[in-house]
Amino acid sequence: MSKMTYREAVRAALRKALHDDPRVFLMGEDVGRYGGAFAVSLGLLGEFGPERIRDTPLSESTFVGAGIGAALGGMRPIVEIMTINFSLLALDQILNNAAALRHMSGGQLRVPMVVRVATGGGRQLAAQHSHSLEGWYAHIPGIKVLTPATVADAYGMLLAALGEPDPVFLFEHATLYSLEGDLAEEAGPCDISRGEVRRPGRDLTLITYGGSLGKALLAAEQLAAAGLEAEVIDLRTLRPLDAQTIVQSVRKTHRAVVIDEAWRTGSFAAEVSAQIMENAFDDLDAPVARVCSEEVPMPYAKHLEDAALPQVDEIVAAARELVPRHG
Amino acid sequence: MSKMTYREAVRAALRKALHDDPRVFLMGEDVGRYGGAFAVSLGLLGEFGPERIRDTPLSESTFVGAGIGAALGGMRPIVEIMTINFSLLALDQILNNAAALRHMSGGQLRVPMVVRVATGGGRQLAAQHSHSLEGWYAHIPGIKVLTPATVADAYGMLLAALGEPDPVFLFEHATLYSLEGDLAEEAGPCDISRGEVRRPGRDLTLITYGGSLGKALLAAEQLAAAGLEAEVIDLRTLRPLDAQTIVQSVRKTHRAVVIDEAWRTGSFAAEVSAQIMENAFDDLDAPVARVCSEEVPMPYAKHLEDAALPQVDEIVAAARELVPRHG
Amino acid sequence: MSVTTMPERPPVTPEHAVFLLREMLRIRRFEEKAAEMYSLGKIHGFLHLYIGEEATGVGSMQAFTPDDAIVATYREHGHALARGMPARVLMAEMYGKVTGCSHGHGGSMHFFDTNRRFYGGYAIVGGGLPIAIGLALADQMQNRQAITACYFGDGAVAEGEFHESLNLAALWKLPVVFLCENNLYAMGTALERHQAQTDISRKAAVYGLSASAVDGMDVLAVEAATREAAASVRGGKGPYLLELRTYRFRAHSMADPDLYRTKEEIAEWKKRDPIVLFQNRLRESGMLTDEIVARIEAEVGDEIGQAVQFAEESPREPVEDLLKEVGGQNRS
Amino acid sequence: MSVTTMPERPPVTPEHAVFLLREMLRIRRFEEKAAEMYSLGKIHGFLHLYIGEEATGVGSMQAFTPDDAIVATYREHGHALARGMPARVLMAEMYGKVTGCSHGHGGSMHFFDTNRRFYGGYAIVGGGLPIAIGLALADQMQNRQAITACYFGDGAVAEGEFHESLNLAALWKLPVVFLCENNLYAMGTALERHQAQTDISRKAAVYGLSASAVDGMDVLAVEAATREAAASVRGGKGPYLLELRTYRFRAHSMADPDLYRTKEEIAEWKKRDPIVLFQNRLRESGMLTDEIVARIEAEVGDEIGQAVQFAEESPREPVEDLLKEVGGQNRS
Ligand SMILES: Cc1ncc(C[n+]2csc(CCOP(=O)(O)OP(=O)(O)O)c2C)c(N)n1
Ligand SMILES: Cc1ncc(C[n+]2csc(CCOP(=O)(O)OP(=O)(O)O)c2C)c(N)n1
Ligand SMILES: [Mg+2]
Ligand SMILES: [Mg+2]
Repeated sequence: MSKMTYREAVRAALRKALHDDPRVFLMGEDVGRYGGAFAVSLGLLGEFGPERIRDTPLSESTFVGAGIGAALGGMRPIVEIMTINFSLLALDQILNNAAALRHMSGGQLRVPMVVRVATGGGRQLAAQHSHSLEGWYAHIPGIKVLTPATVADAYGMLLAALGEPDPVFLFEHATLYSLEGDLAEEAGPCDISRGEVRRPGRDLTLITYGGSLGKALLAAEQLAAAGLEAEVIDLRTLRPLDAQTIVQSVRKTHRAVVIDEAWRTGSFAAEVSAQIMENAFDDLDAPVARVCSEEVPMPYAKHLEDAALPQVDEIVAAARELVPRHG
Repeated sequence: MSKMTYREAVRAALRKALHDDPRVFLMGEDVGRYGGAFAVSLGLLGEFGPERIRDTPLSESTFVGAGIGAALGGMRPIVEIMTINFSLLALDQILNNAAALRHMSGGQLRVPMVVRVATGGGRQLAAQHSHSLEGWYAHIPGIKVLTPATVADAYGMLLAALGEPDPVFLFEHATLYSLEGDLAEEAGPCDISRGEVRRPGRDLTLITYGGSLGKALLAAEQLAAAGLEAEVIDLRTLRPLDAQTIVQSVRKTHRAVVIDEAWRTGSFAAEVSAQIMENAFDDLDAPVARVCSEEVPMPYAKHLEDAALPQVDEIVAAARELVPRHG
Repeated sequence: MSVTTMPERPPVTPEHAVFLLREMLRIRRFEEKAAEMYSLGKIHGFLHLYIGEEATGVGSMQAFTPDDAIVATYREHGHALARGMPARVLMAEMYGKVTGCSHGHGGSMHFFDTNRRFYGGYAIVGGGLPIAIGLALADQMQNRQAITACYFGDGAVAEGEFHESLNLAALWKLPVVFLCENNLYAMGTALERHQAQTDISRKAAVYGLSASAVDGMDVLAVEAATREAAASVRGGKGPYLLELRTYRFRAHSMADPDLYRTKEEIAEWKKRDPIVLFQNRLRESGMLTDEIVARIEAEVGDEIGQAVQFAEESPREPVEDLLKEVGGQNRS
Repeated sequence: MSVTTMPERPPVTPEHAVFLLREMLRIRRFEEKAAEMYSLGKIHGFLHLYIGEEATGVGSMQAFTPDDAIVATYREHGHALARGMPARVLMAEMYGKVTGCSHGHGGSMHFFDTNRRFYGGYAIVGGGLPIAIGLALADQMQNRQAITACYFGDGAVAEGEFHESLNLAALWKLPVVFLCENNLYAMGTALERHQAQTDISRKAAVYGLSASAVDGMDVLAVEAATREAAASVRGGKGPYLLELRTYRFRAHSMADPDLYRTKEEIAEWKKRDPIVLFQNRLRESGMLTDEIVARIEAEVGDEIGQAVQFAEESPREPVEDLLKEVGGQNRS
């Protein structure tokens, strides 16, 4: 076991991948000399050189497309899109090429590309720099969408992603980079096919992922103090979604709150709610609730941003509202 | 009343808007000399000249951004994005500027821009030309999202959109352009704040929009033949969603099927399902079902495309599966 | 139409001349048949014909080896045939059959053949350029000698990806030949209404790329110019932009009523039909006789007849396989 | 650094000279204060300082009338001040107060002021260019004489929107002055590592635009060059690309450890501090005395002190108003 930050865990995984496989390279804006906008790749340029740690011009569509082409050509590119806010500029390449090529070519082409993207709000970066759009990516057939929420997953998911034959997107919530946690010495690629119960409970289920996991765990603590035992599920992988873990929990608790930093309408939380409806309707004692962001371009001022984002007390309130019904 | 096609209705509304308001102009790829990829604007160049019917180069991000700027500058641009498949190239301008500017500027800026986009599959155009992504747009605070499904709405919604002070997106399903219908002589802008019951019923509710409305109505006919009276709701406006019309119907029928041409996971149908969960849980006698597209990049071959898209018989089957439970 | 570079008309052996003619005829006849089958309802979706542009695809393709990679657009029947893909797998693809080169998943716009490094078939205008960049990068990083040929139209030049891709290719000295098939129209929009500056090959200068333009109706000139471009790239001089000046004789697609061009303009260009021009030249030089033409036509006719028969008789992919080739699923 | 165009050093009145100096000092002192307040935790989010680049914003802004429209980037404190926005509404904005120019919704990156036709404040690199195109189009279609000034950095030149926007502006002869503030870095990426061809003003040629480059450390040269560019645009000669060659003295943002530049390089550029250069020149020509400098500094200090006090004392927007200015809601 060693203690490290989420940032260091991603860097350690990058380093291991670059070391173990000559086909792996990292490409993106400021991943080299600058060391990455979040200092994730700091030092890697010196270690692996500019061939494998490639600074690109500001041209998201083209360097993501180049990642696709490089994957087709036998490389194992790790493309960093600095933040999800800029990823829209590359979305055409992602949807129409990365995700589609395998099927569209009758199975001839495979695109083993890994894309790392910082996501989320909460840092007072205002309307153009605070998006949580990973739910959109989870809509796209042909790719996997991972949302590491712990130090161990930051490491293990990146390595697992590199073992996949098709494109994998990792959304790293920017507020997590300084999170500390443990990484086992023998850690390697982890299972990316399953959600995980991060805290067991019996009275209701809190379902979330990524940057909101911490809030959900805090809410669970507060609920516990009030005598309500919340089970907390970290979805981990949004696509393909592990509905089984969710359903198992809801079968037990009969109540669920989904927490998602995306705007409420059309959030991934809606998908989770719909799947519970479809797979566990008869087990529900109350309607599944959602705690999401308010439907507003993210404001800069702290008090407004706080009001816009899901907060621990809202999760607690939503949970308490569910339970009295049959409590 | 006059009979006309959906295409002609859109054209008539364009003509009226261009005639009535000198600030209105149409801009997009091939809207002029070519007459529009779907012949919607055929003839308008001759009538209104190249200043107001503007062919643009292939540069989606820039001509949509130019529409935003023109709206800021006092014009009333109607921007045509030839199809939703190309709209991803402009999505950054849409999300980060069109939708955000008003709030981000503290209310100083308004963007009265109308964007028309052809959407949907069903014409054997394969993976890059068959998307149904309007659900993504419905996720974006700051804009309205309309999905005219009838000749009257094709006309009235465009005119209503031009009366709005903020950006409005109209998604026109490409298979509808040749649909025939009636338009009242005195037709003008229509109400865009409400969904509409297109067929009353008591046993269950079929909820849909745009290109799938026809399928839902056909399914309702088949169900009626089998003794089940389905109410059919046309959502009309995806954002802001008229939950009330949905809830009212479900209170009556206690069962619902949502039909949406989007891929199932993360579809707008999930949002509808979640809202029913939240607002009518106690009225439900069965879980809300979804009939969506299969999660595959759209295949070209007819039998595969048919298998991928929602079909009337699937709607019928989903409906019948719901009712026996309490039937 | 001014052409800035016209390499000396190169010497050509009779065998090669006949080969080039046959290749162009294969495309012409294949597409005439495709159009016919479209009218008969055997082929659906979009069908973009290359008729009139055969010299650009056939001439240029001679410069690329089997190790090189090819990236094309939705108007790629000609490139696929010139790359050596059999007519039958293309016809079957357009019929939506499992024997098609993309199992019927792609149709006319999405031909693929990894064995021939034919990487498709992109229908989002400009979308193939970044892919080509990446393929070239992979070759470069793996120290392979291969280069990448990236075909696109004049309309793509307006898209941001053109700019981004040329910059990146030049910056990283990637082995790419950018081949712009300038047929003077992007759908119904004439070049001078979509480009502020219509001389496409001159755009290379801002990226520090080598560039030239060639008469795309002259198959030998195209071949020579492309060989020069490819040699420059193979020689390590960085990417190259080659503008092939041509014209499509048919409408943009089967759905296009072609209202934006005059009959006269089209007729004028048809006088420069690349197949007719080349046949005449070969006849003049004595390399071609009526017998040879008849033989080629017969052989080509056979190939295409067999392609249709193959397509007709081929099975469709079973619906049960619908999700088989979708990426990102959990493996069990 | 070679500068391709250097207009004759224009004559300047003492009043105007002092005005320019004061404007540059306002920016410098405002930003020094902002940085201080950032360290004190009064300002959050991203803060991109313009220090070192004051001559480009101040010099160029002189060429634009109140009727003209301005589009800028996230590094827009200087442009906002030079456009005449009071320091206090900017400081209040960065404090997140409702008295801020954007009600505290935008922060440092999103200043707006419609009364001054200051259209912001765009934080997606390249994203402001299409907006500028549209503003100019609106002016053109409404037969207004106004022109649009569009500021962006060297990094934006690599983005597709740069290419698309220049093409469209040139094609439609839109009244836009594109002002590229080339500070040689896009975050940590040096110009020569993001542009295959580093002479930005030369890129205009592909679009048939007029263009020039100017020493961005010389406020009078910038003013003269921008007046020339603006006059060309006003004269109906179509859009113009002006490259302003400058350097930022501080890191990209407060979060940037600035590891990618050498201390020597920064020190070398600081010798060309636009404020010091201009002060020295004015002193040499007898237009400036220590008393005048002291007076300006005092006045500027007052303005900024008051701005901070205003920001400190201003109220925040009530949380109840969170959704008030969100577009697309149903009106009741
Ligand atoms: C991004 C994008 N926008 C619009 C279209 C619709 N479209 C298909 S082909 C075409 C014209 C392309 O012209 P060009 O690049 O010159 O190629 P050509 O068809 O002449 O071979 C257009 C506008 C598209 N496929 N992709
Ligand atoms: C599309 C996009 N990609 C990446 C970023 C992150 N980013 C912010 S500023 C910047 C550098 C921009 O450099 P330049 O245009 O030269 O402006 P400068 O900061 O030097 O004034 C980058 C990469 C962004 N904001 N937008
Ligand atoms: Mg063309
Ligand atoms: Mg810069």
